[in-house]
Amino acid sequence: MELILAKYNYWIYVFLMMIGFYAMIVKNNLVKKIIGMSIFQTAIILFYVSIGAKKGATIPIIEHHAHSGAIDPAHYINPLPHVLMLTAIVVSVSTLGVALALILKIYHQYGTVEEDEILEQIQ
Amino acid sequence: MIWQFDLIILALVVISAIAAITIKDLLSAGVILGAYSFLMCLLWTEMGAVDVAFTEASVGAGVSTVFMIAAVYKTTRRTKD
Amino acid sequence: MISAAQIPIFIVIVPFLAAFLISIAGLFKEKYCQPLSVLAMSVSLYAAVATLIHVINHGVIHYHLGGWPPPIGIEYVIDHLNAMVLVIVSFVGFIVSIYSKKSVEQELPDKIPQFYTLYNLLVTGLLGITITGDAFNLYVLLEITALTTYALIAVGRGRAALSGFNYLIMGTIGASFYLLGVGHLYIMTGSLNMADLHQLLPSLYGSGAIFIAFLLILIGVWLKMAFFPMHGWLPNAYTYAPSSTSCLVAPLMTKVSVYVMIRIMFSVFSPKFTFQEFSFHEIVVWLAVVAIVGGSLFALTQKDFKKMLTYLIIAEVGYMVGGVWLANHNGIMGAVLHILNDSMMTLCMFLVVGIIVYKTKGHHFDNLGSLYKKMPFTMAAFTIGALSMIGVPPTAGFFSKWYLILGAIDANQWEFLVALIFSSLVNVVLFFRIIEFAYYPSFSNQHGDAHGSEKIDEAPASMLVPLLIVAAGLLVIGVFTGKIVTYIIQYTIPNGL
Amino acid sequence: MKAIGLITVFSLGMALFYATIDFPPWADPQSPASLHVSPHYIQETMKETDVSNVVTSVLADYRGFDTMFETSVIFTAGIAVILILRKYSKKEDEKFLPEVSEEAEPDIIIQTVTRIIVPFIQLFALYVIAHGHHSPGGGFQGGVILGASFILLAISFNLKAMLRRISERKDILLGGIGLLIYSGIGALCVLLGANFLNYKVLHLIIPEASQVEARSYGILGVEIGVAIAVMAIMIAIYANLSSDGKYDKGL
Repeated sequence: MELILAKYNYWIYVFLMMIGFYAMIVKNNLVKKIIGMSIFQTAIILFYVSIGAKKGATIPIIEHHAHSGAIDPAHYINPLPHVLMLTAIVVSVSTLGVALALILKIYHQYGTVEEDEILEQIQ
Repeated sequence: MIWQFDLIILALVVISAIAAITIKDLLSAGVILGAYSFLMCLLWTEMGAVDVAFTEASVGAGVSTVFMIAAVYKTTRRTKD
Repeated sequence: MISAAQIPIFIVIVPFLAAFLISIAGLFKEKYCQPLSVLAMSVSLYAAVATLIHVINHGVIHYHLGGWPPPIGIEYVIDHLNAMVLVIVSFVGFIVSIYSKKSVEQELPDKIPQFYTLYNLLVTGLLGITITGDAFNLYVLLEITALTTYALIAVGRGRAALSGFNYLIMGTIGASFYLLGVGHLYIMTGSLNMADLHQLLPSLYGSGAIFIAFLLILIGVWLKMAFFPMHGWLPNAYTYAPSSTSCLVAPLMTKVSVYVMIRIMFSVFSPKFTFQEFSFHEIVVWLAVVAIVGGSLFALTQKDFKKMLTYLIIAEVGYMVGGVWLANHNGIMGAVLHILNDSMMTLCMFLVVGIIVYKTKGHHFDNLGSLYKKMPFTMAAFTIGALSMIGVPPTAGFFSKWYLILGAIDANQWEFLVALIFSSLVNVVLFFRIIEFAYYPSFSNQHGDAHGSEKIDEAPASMLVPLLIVAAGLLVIGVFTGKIVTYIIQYTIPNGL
Repeated sequence: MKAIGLITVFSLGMALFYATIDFPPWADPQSPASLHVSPHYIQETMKETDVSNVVTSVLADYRGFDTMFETSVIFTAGIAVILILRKYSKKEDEKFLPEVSEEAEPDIIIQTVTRIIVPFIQLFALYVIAHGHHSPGGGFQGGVILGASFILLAISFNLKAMLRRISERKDILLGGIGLLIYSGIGALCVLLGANFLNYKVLHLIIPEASQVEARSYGILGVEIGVAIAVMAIMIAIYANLSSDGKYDKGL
């Protein structure tokens, strides 16, 4: 029980990642692969944000009355994973944009976004 | 942090992820992906990652969904899986 | 005003700034794009060579971005290994930026500014991956190189868009695995700086999470370099890409990934962890053997010159990965030397393909007919490259293969030795077959107007001169291998091996 | 194929699950990640950069180099989409046309509401950019919201209406300028004799600013650069995706 309470957040990320990864490698439709990719990347972001979480702490914005005097790090959530994940979100939207552009190009070339139908046309 | 709230959002996140990859209509899948992103954003706000949540709300739930729908409009909604 | 300590930053920043200037310049005058690109690459090459000389004379350079000391900020760490890779990357970038002018004008006439913008960003990304000392910074740069490569490949002809898409899926999986591995390291140690991780990790060896982290990062990097079970995306992607793209991507992408693998194995983790705690190195060598043999056999079955070369790239990746995982001095020296030699050989080969495509509009074996008569200089360079790929002594390819063979003997991994010799024999068959095709007129126009087409019809100077420089470079590297090993390569062997 | 895929997925899941056993408990204040590097950021941000939002100060200053490349990832994506999709000549027709092509009637309610709401969205975006030092937000979020306001215009009127306000050339120019602002501030620091992106030397050229305030101004400068670039690229990607790179009427 202790273990479940301490770790269930991590397990959810593992499960979401499996869903996304499954869609990326098994699905036949190219748009579905992209959706899987988004889920996969979001799951990784969830993992990082979970690293930063801290019990009994508040959001990482220093309060005004705390300017003078020492600041207790245990009082604020770890900001570093948040910074890293801003980058990851931006990367995921960029990848999504390029992937959709490729899908448009593939559709104009073959008239379908199903991978097996495209491969049939090539042969 | 309220654990009941946490559990409900986690369950909804998993449900919307599964729905997004199983539904047989790409337009709906895109919209559900937007909902998934927005639920994620709630989850992160709840974990105290306000900046990440803000970015996800504007980028993941907003602009990405628009891109996805624009692309589906320009191709096809049909899918076999 | 700018002190010598600032030189390392120019290697990365000059192509980076040039990318935006090119995109703006492209709105007004398209003809400035290519010269700007050449200019940026030459500055970058100059800075890289200056850095290499500094490293040889004075040892490792640390450069703190933003003035913050690590692990708080991001730092650049330049030692012998990455100083050498920096020179290789900027040299290839410089050569291809000159070479690409005619080829881009022919293949992408209305997208020249966009091509050169992405070209500069791609070189920036590769240089940044090489120079950085921060595990997360490496991920961001990995994504820049990945996104530029997808786009540059997908604008090719035929199946290019689909191959680009497959590459996108595989590349994203690879990068995500890398990010996930770094996340595991971060949750266990709290640091992202490579040197800091190297200090913190030994107390955690034996933990399952660290083991999984290592595995995830390795698989991510292997996906990026198309190591054996994960090589499926590479041949089509490189074959259908525009020639200038493949000239830049084929020599660099896999080699930089091999560099990243070496960096992760020895600078983030340690040789002790990699070869004793992990204890999979014999399996990895076997995978490399399969990669070499399989790549060579698939190359034999191809009827397309460019596609044949892409399968040889897979075999060459097997050389380098196998060499590193042999876990002894000669193996690692051979692998590092092969990063240098193979990038030059692959560059030479793809430059030749680019010229053939420019002149004959195709890269099938049928397009090779009587090329020795039509383009004597190109084919002379091709012959040097082919001899080097086979591993004939005065050329560069021989020496790295020699070290790899010594390493295989030291490690008692005879299967790797057999694979190396087998692959050399296959290369002999492959390249002599091509020389034969190129010596005689092709079958299709043997009876027709064969006589009219046998005049000398050489490629333009902007394509030929870079090719001849590279071919000469292969010989020069071969002659000066001893010097390169004493001044650079022997310092790249990790402590504690 | 499906079986291999499932096996891969499950082995990945098992490996990751195995790794979680060694993790510190969720939200543990004593985990290594909370003790090693991050306390420095929390304790020193006010003293060293005068920015109370720690995420902003780490994003734009301590790890500002990451952020510069992150912005260029977006720029790369924008140029990549243009390279892949943009068609400059009218002659190349597609073999396959989109399946949904019926044209919707312009709706007066939507258009009026859009007219009213767009200025407020843009005002809010500017607030998000400028107030990133003290509250959640910053260049990225603000830039995306600015871009979204233009995309809203394009959706509720048509692409032409948006292009009248911000043309293709202007858009690409803005994208380049945004990133040049960022990397230019970094290069300026080198010219003033410090390391790249070390904003504290900017006090030499900003009147009446201490070194700490110079860092704060430097952060504001790069956030503005990021916002301009992100806005321009979001518009460019949308315009290309929604019109197949033809820049005609759009969706």
